[in-house]
Amino acid sequence: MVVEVLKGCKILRHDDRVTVAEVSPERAREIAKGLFNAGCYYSCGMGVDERPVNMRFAMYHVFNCEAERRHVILKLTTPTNELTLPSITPVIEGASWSEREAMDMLGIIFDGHPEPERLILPEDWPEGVYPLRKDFPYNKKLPPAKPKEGRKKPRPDIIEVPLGPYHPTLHEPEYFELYVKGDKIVDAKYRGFHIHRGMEKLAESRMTLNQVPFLAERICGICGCTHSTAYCQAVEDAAGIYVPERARYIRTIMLEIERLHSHLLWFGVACHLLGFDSGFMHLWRAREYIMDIAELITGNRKTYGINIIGGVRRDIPEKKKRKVLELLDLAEKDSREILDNVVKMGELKERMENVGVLPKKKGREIGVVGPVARASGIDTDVRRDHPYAAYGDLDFEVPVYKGEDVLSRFLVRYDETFQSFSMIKQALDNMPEGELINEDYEIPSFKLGLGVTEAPRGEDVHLVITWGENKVYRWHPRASTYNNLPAIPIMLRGNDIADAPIIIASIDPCFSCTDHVSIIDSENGRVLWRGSLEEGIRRVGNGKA
Amino acid sequence: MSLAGCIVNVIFAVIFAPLLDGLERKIKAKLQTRQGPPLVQTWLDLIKLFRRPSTTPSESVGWLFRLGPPIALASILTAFFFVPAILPDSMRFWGDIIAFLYLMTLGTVAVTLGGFSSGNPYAQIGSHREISLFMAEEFSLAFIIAALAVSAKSFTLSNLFPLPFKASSLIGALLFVVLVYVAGARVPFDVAEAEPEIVEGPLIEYSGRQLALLKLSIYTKRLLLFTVFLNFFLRGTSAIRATYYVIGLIVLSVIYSTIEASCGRFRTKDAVRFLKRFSILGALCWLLAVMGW
Amino acid sequence: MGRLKLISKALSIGKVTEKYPFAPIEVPEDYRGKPVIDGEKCIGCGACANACPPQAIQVYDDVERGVRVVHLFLGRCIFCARCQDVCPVGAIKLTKEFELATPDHDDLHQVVELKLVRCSKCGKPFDTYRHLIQVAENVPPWERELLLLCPECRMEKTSEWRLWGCRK
Amino acid sequence: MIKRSLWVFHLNSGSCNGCDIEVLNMFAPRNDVERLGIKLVGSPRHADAIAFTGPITRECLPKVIDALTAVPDPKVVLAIGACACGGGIWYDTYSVIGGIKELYKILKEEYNIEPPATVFIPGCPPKPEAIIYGVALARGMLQKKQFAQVYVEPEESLEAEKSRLEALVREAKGTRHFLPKIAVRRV
Repeated sequence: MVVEVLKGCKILRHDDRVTVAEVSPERAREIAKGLFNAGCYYSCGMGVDERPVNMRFAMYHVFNCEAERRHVILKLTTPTNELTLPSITPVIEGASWSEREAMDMLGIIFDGHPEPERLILPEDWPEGVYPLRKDFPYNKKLPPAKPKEGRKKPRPDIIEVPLGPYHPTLHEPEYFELYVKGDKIVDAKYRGFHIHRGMEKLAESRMTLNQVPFLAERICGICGCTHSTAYCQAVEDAAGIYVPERARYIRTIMLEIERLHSHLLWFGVACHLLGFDSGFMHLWRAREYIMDIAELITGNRKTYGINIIGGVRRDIPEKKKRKVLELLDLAEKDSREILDNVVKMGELKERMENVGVLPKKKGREIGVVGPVARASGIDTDVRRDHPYAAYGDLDFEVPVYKGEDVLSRFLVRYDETFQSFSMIKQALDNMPEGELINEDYEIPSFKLGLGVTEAPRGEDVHLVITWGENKVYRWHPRASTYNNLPAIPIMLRGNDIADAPIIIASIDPCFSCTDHVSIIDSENGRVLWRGSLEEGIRRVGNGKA
Repeated sequence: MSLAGCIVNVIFAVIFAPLLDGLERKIKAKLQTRQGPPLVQTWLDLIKLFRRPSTTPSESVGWLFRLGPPIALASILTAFFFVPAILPDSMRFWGDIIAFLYLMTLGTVAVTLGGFSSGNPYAQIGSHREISLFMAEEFSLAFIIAALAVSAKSFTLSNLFPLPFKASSLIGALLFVVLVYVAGARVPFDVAEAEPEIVEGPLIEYSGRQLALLKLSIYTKRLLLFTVFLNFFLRGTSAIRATYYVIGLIVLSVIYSTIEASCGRFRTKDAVRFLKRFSILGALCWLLAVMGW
Repeated sequence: MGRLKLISKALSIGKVTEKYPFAPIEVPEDYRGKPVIDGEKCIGCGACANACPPQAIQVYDDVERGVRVVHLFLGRCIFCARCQDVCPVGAIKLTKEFELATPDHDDLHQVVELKLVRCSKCGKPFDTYRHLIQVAENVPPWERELLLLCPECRMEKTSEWRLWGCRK
Repeated sequence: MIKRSLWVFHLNSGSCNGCDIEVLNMFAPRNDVERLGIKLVGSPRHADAIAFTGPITRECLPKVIDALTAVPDPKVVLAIGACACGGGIWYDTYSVIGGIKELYKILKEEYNIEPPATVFIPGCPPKPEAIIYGVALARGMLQKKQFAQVYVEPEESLEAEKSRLEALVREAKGTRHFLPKIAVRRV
């Protein structure tokens, strides 16, 4: 199927996991559409400054083809001394952010992009400076420039809320704009990336190959281990490094432990957002066992630091294994009891049912991943479709619900939690003896590698281009929230705005609180509210503003 | 009726209300398998707040903003002059239940005015929620008070206490329990101060001493509502009455905080809808009272 | 009724709160706590600085004073234990200590200063005594001759040898 | 003043969430810092202390300064984690200003604000207990255990090393010599 679509393109690599094809810009849209129709969804895109190698910029589009259990990477290169590439966003909605990111960071111009606005860089970043180009030093601190005019015109009838993007629950700074009509949401827009820390640049300049796993781990404090695994897998893929069996089992165990801690955390936060604080406390008590396991195995409660290229750094000896199993049983019993009881509480269930609906077809177009996709009836799971680590040897089920609403997302996570418990037990029981790490490898120069993992929030994709001298040339991590966030406007549309917080939380965004929005009347474009979501809801909902 | 007794009541309220809050925090902690703060923690918080500087935000209407907290606390404390608390003394006059209702309203209005004048949108939203909730709640309160007044044939609180054993007055008292819960801004109904949503609403811009006064007014308001309810049933000599009173307060706060710890928060819409339905019950109760049952 | 079961569950569990600041807590065997450089053992090779992802350990030469400074800034340390992995002499260890808080920023620094050997040819300080001893002990005796030369002089010397194909 | 009651405002200036979760974890049943009179408040006006997590990113800087100045003086800043203490793993990238020291420098130079009392709590992320220890330190409940360590190589060991090195080199004299083998050794 895929090969037929790619007919006439230069195939750079074709094995049982990945197909890389160089596509001429004119055929880009046609082939992208073809791939989508063949059942592949858009996974991520990476812009690369390849001028030191061939005087061009390149854009890599990654498609996930579950039916054939492979990833297809389309490579588009700009003509020499030009910056223009055709945008594939008009045919594939999911590519929008990736292309905007490449515009921001590299200055590639995408022809025909419907929304060519700044996505990542701060407002006061000067125009025409592109941090990911190779001639930009990673530690250059630029003086603030005047924000571009015309983005936000202050008007006397606009209510501005001067409070910063901070909020008492779990908080990461972020910003939403909701367009409402009455108290129904018509559209929403996201402006985030407040915590852009420049780590892609950092990885390719200051860091060495084996330091990056620790950087990757700090992309997110909740799902760090899956990022570092994905990075290691990408390098191992590029360099063809064999990873010892035991190391792969230990990676699997850590990934599942991370999923448990993340899901239990999410259940707690969901309870908190629904106003049920006791549920939050109970769930976080159960979660404490998982944190203990992580601390026991890796020496730290979070940021496990267990992955390194070629294997893992710490073993799980028999003594620890027994202790882990003991703690797991306690955690499983405790969390099952709590969650069963929480699900029985009528008012909580009522607030989740038929709320935040994401239709299956739309989800496919955007390329949503993880529990969000599975709650919309999309049967996808990297662990099953593209087995990595030791997942190929384990016996597990992928829960799929057809409710398409917040409750389904809750239930998907509920099922996954208990699948994880069983997977950890299986992995611990079947763990083979042997080496932990393979250090006998050579890193090739300028070779593309792809690492994919299933994070608690969905598929994480890491693309790495290696460079000799113990360096990476380009590293592009794509977190799962990145693919899920564009689905929020669709989930919000047509809903009562009072349900917005739980809808936004339902994708388990890496920022876990759901606040700071602008509510804009769709008819005259007036900003009615800017500030915390809930008040906006009350205010607009009560016809006050 | 002695002024000294009333003053003792007021002092008791000021001292005991934060302790009761401490007890509730402890019980909630118990239900969440935590150790919880010491009983006197609320007092320690208040003392600290009294020592902290108060700031007036630059965009606020200064005098209105500063006036809010003292009025809120003073109005609640004044109400303790009419309502017997630990001692059965009160300044009774004809229609003091009306004065009591006005004082309750005045407290809420002072808080919301302070919130509106602070210039902070969070506070304005909180105040707005508070007002809409208060309106809904006032409606049912009016029915219940009317029912009680009709069944006791008096507007004087001291004639209402203790309640006569009649169907209407008992139902009225039961409905009053629910209202006490709502007016005490407890979890399903704490939309105005919802910490995770709007950062304590009207209180957001207050700091230091002003915040302490507002907090104290909230605690004393809860105590006041408890006191009114308990007075419907308290009988006997001063000593027995005082013992039952304190035990009653503790039992009520244990029950209320248990409910509070096992509920999710309403949306304002839901809360108002609940109160609307509830006021129908109030009206029925009033009809019962009019019919003389 | 889920909520009633939760209440009874909470009551049956009691409290799970630790007494921590008033009673010490147990940390697991392999806990990654405060890294400590053993000045007695450190040879100043700089392997830790090469491996440290956040550059919390930096190794630099103070040529004027003739010392090599191994500088660990705990404030930036991410406790990954890479330094412990790569240290050839086991001078840096992650302890179980986690109570690192301090009101004074200066408390977060650990400094080891090691004297530098001067090049026997040009007189420039270039490596620590300890590192050279470590190298000398681990190579066969006939490779030790150039040890006392700084890298530049060493390069010069080897190229001379190569040119002449012999030692002299 | 903050001995028995401490209200904390949590300020995230670009953290990876690790420290944020550990801050929240302090309030969870295991550590329950409410028993120490610590409470998380949502408004900076109510706070006595700021729990500061994350490096200060370029985009967040003005917002961080707004929130920091909204807390009434005197206040305590708890710099939690490697990022807040020293800028963390990304301390020198183009979009990160640095840790809290750099923030104080900007406050001093551009706004003329004296930096508040600060407790540094290193860790990545610090254990909840480590944060509790930091809080206890800020309140003067405990003594600090962390001190700067400086080791300067003593003269006597230097002498010994000198002679040892010379002995080793002397040993080499007169041994058979081959051209040094060229081998790539991986560190």
